[in-house]
Amino acid sequence: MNDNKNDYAPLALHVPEPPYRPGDTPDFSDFEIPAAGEVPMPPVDAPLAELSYLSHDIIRVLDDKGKAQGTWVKNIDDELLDKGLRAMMRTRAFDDRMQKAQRQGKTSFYMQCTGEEAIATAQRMALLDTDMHFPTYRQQGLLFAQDWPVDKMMNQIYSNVEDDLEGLQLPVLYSFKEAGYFTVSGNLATQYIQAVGWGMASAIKGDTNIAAAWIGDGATAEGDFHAAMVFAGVYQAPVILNVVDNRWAISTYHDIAGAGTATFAQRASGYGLAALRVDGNDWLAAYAASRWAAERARRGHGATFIEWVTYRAGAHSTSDDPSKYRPKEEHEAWPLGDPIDRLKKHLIVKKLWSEERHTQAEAQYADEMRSEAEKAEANGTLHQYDRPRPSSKSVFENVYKEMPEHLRRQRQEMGV
Amino acid sequence: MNDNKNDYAPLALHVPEPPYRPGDTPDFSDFEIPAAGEVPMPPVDAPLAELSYLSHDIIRVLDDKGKAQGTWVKNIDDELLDKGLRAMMRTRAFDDRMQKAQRQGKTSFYMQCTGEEAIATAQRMALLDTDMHFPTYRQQGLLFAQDWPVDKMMNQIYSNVEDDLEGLQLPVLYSFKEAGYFTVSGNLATQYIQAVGWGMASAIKGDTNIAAAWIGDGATAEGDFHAAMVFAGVYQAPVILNVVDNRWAISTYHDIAGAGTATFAQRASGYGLAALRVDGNDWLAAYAASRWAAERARRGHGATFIEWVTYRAGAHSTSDDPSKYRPKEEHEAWPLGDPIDRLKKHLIVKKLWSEERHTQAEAQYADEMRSEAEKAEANGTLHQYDRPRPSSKSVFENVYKEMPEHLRRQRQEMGV
Amino acid sequence: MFDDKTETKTMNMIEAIRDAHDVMMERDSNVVVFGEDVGYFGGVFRCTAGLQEKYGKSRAFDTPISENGIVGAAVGMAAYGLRPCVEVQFADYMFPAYDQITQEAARLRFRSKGQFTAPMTIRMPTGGGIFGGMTHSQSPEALFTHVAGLKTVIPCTPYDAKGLLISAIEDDDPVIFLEPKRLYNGPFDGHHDRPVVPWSKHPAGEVPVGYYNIPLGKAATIREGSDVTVLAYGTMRFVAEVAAEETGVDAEILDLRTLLPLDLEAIEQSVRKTGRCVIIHEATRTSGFGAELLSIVQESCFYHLEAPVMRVTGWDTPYPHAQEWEYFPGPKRVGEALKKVMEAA
Amino acid sequence: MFDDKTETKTMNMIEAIRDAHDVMMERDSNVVVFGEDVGYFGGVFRCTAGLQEKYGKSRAFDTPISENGIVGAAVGMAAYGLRPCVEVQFADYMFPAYDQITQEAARLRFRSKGQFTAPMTIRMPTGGGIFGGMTHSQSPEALFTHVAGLKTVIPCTPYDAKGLLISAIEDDDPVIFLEPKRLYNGPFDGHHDRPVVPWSKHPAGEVPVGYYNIPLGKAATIREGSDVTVLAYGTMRFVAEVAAEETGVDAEILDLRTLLPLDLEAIEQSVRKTGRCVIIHEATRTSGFGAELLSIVQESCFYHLEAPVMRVTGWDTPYPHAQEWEYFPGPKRVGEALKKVMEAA
Ligand SMILES: Cc1ncc(C[n+]2csc(CCOP(=O)(O)OP(=O)(O)O)c2C)c(N)n1
Ligand SMILES: Cc1ncc(C[n+]2csc(CCOP(=O)(O)OP(=O)(O)O)c2C)c(N)n1
Ligand SMILES: [Mg+2]
Ligand SMILES: [Mg+2]
Repeated sequence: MNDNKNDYAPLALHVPEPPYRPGDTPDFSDFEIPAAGEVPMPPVDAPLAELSYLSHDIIRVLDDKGKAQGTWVKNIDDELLDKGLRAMMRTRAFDDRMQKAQRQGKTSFYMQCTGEEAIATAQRMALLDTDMHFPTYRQQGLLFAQDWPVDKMMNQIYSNVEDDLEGLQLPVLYSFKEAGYFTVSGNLATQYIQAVGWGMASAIKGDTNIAAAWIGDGATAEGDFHAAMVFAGVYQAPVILNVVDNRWAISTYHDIAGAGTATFAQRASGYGLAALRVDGNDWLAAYAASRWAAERARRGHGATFIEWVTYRAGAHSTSDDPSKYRPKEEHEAWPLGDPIDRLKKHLIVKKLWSEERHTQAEAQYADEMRSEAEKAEANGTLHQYDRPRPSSKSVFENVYKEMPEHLRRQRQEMGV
Repeated sequence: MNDNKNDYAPLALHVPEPPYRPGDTPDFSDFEIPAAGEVPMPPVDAPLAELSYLSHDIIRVLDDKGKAQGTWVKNIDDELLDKGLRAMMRTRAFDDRMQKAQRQGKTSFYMQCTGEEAIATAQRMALLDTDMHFPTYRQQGLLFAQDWPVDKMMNQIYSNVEDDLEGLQLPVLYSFKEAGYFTVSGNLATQYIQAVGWGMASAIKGDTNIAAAWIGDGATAEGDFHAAMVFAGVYQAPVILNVVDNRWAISTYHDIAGAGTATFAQRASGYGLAALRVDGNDWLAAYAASRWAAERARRGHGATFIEWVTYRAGAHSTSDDPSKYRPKEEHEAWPLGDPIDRLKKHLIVKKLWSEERHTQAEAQYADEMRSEAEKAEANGTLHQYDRPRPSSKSVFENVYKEMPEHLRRQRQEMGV
Repeated sequence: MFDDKTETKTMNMIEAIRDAHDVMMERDSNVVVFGEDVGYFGGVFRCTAGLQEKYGKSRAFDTPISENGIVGAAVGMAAYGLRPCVEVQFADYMFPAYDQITQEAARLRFRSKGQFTAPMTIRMPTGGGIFGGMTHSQSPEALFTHVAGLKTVIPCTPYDAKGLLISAIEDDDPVIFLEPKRLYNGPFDGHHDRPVVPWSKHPAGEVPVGYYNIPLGKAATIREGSDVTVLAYGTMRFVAEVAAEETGVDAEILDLRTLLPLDLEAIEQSVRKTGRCVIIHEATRTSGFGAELLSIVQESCFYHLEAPVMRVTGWDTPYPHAQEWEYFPGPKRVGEALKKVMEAA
Repeated sequence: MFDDKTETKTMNMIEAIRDAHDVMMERDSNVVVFGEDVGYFGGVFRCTAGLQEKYGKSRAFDTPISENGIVGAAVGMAAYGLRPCVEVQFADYMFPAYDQITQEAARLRFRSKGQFTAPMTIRMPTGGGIFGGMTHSQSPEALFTHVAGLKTVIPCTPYDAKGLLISAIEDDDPVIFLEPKRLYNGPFDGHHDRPVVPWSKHPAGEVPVGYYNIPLGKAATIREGSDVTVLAYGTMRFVAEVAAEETGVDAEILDLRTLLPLDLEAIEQSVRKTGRCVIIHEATRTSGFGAELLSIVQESCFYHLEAPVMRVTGWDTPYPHAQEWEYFPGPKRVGEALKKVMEAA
């Protein structure tokens, strides 16, 4: 303790800043991107020690010319590719329509997943119907990957009389058990550990179902994320732990969640998990990585963490205006491109698709969503008080399996 | 999705087990321990990328013969060594005495730190008086390293009229602000993030004070640990983040906290923190690593995480019987030895100490603690209802700075 | 409660709780048990001792020290179809799990319109009387009763503990199961200076072997009386009994057993009969569960009340260590309230 | 409230809150402000807009999405000597921080006998009325009032918000500062089908420039009356006003402003005068803060009561989305209660 305090300069708080703010010209030229195919695929039973390269390199399959490269994807059948592209396109068309509907005052709130369509659609197609996804509000792609009825989603968004959830829940916080789509929580991160519990249950029962947990970069700072990582590592739970790093959490840059000094995948390695970084705008990479992780889990080798490198192209939600905190051009400058464009190019290269068919399909899905929206709106929209609305009674139902006396009395007090 | 579910064998839950349970013969021969001096010391301003070897190797200084090896320790003056040994011996003598006092019914509860004395005593001596420690219940060594008055500790343990905390707090949950000893919480992990906040405050104010956070292996699973790691990494807070991995959390082996597949230091690397693993039973290593971390923080290079490799030699607390869940011989078999024995040997090798002086010192400290305990007991012990006791009034004080009306009324109701 | 032919065994509350686990794990392979130190060692209070050995590591196991992890994982398991019964080591340590309990488990059924449910039990030792200081003594029941979707149960005898825990595990909604730790080894009436009484000396220490249940939502009338209704639960039930005895006030004592859903009928009936009411609990007073009880009594029995309803509770301070008996609402304070409420108009 | 010479400015509640921050950051360099989206962007409700630009990144900054981290770090900073004023984005998201708030901040002074203290303010938007559904509408005040060591404040006008927030920041104990988000842009009386009224149309939208404070622990009498006392806070204060007007009941309306410590005197005085009392809040009924208010009124004014005290509250269910107005205790329900309490014996 012979230090002399006066030797030291005053400390200062380090507060990370994003590289670009409104007014700046974004430039991602120093962003390191491995060439497509450069990062090899290990066997699913490889020991953890042999997987560490996967936590900093980025797994990529589609190159700039639209060709699939490397060991991650071998024989993907054409039908799947077509399905993938259509799922992404329909997701985007749906988002566009619902965004408009919110602007028109037909509901309270909406959240798009623009730019992130590859991740959820590909993962859903790589998993089985008996698996369970624990999505955030930005994984609607899971539903389009299985052609889930659009009207069910729209009725929920409009909180109308046909909404399965009877208007009780905020728009986009869907619950579709049959679709393997867990009831979405408005509280960030809580479902990450629940997904691990679900996977543990499958192992306890000796089943072969796996769970997929979803979270954003920002929400990884929550305690439930940590709990999930610890439990998944300790019990080698059959789960896929997805982090969608779209670089923004509302107005907050991902460096405030710690992305500035280590990758999320590196963090995951410290929990004894297999951890991949994947180009989230590359549908083939997304599919291949999800397949690998699913196979690894289902074969009893434990949990895989996947960091999806992507960018939130749109606003956080209809309540948000990103031009207030990031350059409008940032998305354009972002080097991993658009997931739909990239898969489209691949399909064109493979002669399975064309610009014309694409334009046609865009129009078709826009039409579909318009007419679906009209049908759903015929069931009512949120603020229409002169139309039949979801029942008031339902507020008292499902609080418990059986309604206790005090709720019965309150329902009476409400007069329904 | 063309997988056939029947291809897969039923999953099973993996529940880690400690290598040895009561009845087994513990054998740590495959426990890898680098030779003393083998792991080199980097400069405090080395980039993180150059520190990764420190998160799996174990920093050790004292070799089997009692010699100091390697680059971590150069000129430690003899006086410090002597002080370190005496601090450890007094810590142990105190623990012995208080353990007995609890057995004699003089208080409700006690917790020893046997086998872990090097860590806290060395770190306290490596830091400045103006720094703040956020200890758990097992860092009493911090107080002995600064010759903190023993009667203050004993009076707290006895909850008697001289207790600074007026009997309000559980034994060993001391609060000694003057000693840089933060009020200990009974809730695990909560203080880890508080320490980071304290360090951030120092940086915000442009001071040069640093904080030391303390936690056990088991408690690292709590959400507050994660929050602390994220905040420390993001804001490069001037803190030392200590994890005392004594291999047990009550009856639970550290593999249940995730120690089985990655080290805690590796986990810390994933948060963008400098992370060391240190032989916690090697006083010189403990001192050197703490100095390095303190210097790094105070020079503005951010937080350092230290994983202390050690073993909880005693019971978890006076409420615990470890023979129920681990072999009695496990501590003996544990390869890193006893911290007091090891520093003693070093001092003897350096001709600064002898077996005789050691025996003498042991007797002296046992005497000291006996007579201090007698003096403290003269102030009363917990269950003596026929003696003056801490005031009942104090229950209503310090709930708020000023007593609000409802508490004033309640105090009246109590009749004091 | 059970007829003469029922085979019984003398148990303390710990044994009764362990037995409830055993019965349910035997009957239903979906019942799984976990928590800190719960597996190999069988829990710091030994309430799960022997279960891992009997049912294997995948049905009874140790967890990381992460209360939010324990509850969060249980929610996921319950959604899968299991019936987790988890332990939080002390009620004081449930706070990190409070989000998972109140925002997740409690609302899973509601927000999914019954698609996903959380049939799970969260056990936790509660209350003071053991010199546990502020971090091993709290009574957080009101923090659960404020939350729609939870049921909150608090037994005070081995017999009730087993029957209620079985019901809790069988219940299809999340149940908070509070175990008054001072009662684990024997009934305790607050006379800390008298010899400890074991459960073997109390009739409710005779516990039926095998399966039985006590329905949630039903209070027990511990003592009939005509002067005043005492609403109590947990340790306070025994304090109420001894206070009635010592003061000679002819109190009707209700042990509520389930705080939510509450046995409104039993409360209303009794207060309408006696016209007076004393409510006792160990938790801090302000916004304690006593406030709700008082409100219910006032709302539904106003015209029957002959005196103000009184609350005897812990003080609005953290739970102190050395001053445990000044904090704990013992027979003296309860007795005074009984007398005072009888004196009133 | 302030004399004619005081310079004022028209502000909505957001601006008033921002201004309180500004005044305090200017006066005291120990005041620091942080939370999710609080720094560069200035908060999702804009309550901290411009502060980072004015006071720099080390005094107003963004944090990771970790409510326990935000509050835990604030506790450490407060112990160091700073006065953190932190934002939890919605009261619904305070649950992960509930441990740090109730077990740490609230008890730091007590458990260290005043060696360490936690002078900090935790702001959070509360309440419904904005179609936020169950995760953006909750009113958790009772979860704070049950905890010894916390103060709980809830303003309902720009004028009060600024004065109370300044007092909260200056207070040496941890203060929970609940901001009824439906009132940010204007007073709201529950008539959702009528045009929105801005604060510029309300006298309390005139806010003094610079420093002033409103002491914690003092209720405001919004309307004097002789028939019945209405205890309200937050949005409900405006509902009470319109309900009194519409029913013609001569209600005395108290805006409690601080829930803990409570203005016992004001409550007791008013109820003793009127002999009747209606309590209203948006939170779920069971174990809501209304239960405590009812209990206090009953305990201290029993012999003055001419009718049962009534509670009008949110239902004991999660807060629904589409059924917002069936849940929200609007003027109709409050008016009915006023009439009913007047009809009673
Ligand atoms: C516990 C909790 N805290 C705060 C919020 C408010 N909130 C909603 S979304 C969001 C940002 C999340 O960002 P990220 O995790 O990166 O996901 P993304 O929106 O980018 O998909 C915040 C702070 C919340 N919903 N829950
Ligand atoms: C939040 C919380 N959960 C549980 C406990 C009960 N508890 C006290 S000490 C302990 C074990 C801690 O083990 P570890 O962190 O390894 O520290 P060690 O005792 O080994 O020093 C537990 C579970 C607690 N005090 N706080
Ligand atoms: Mg994001
Ligand atoms: Mg340990």
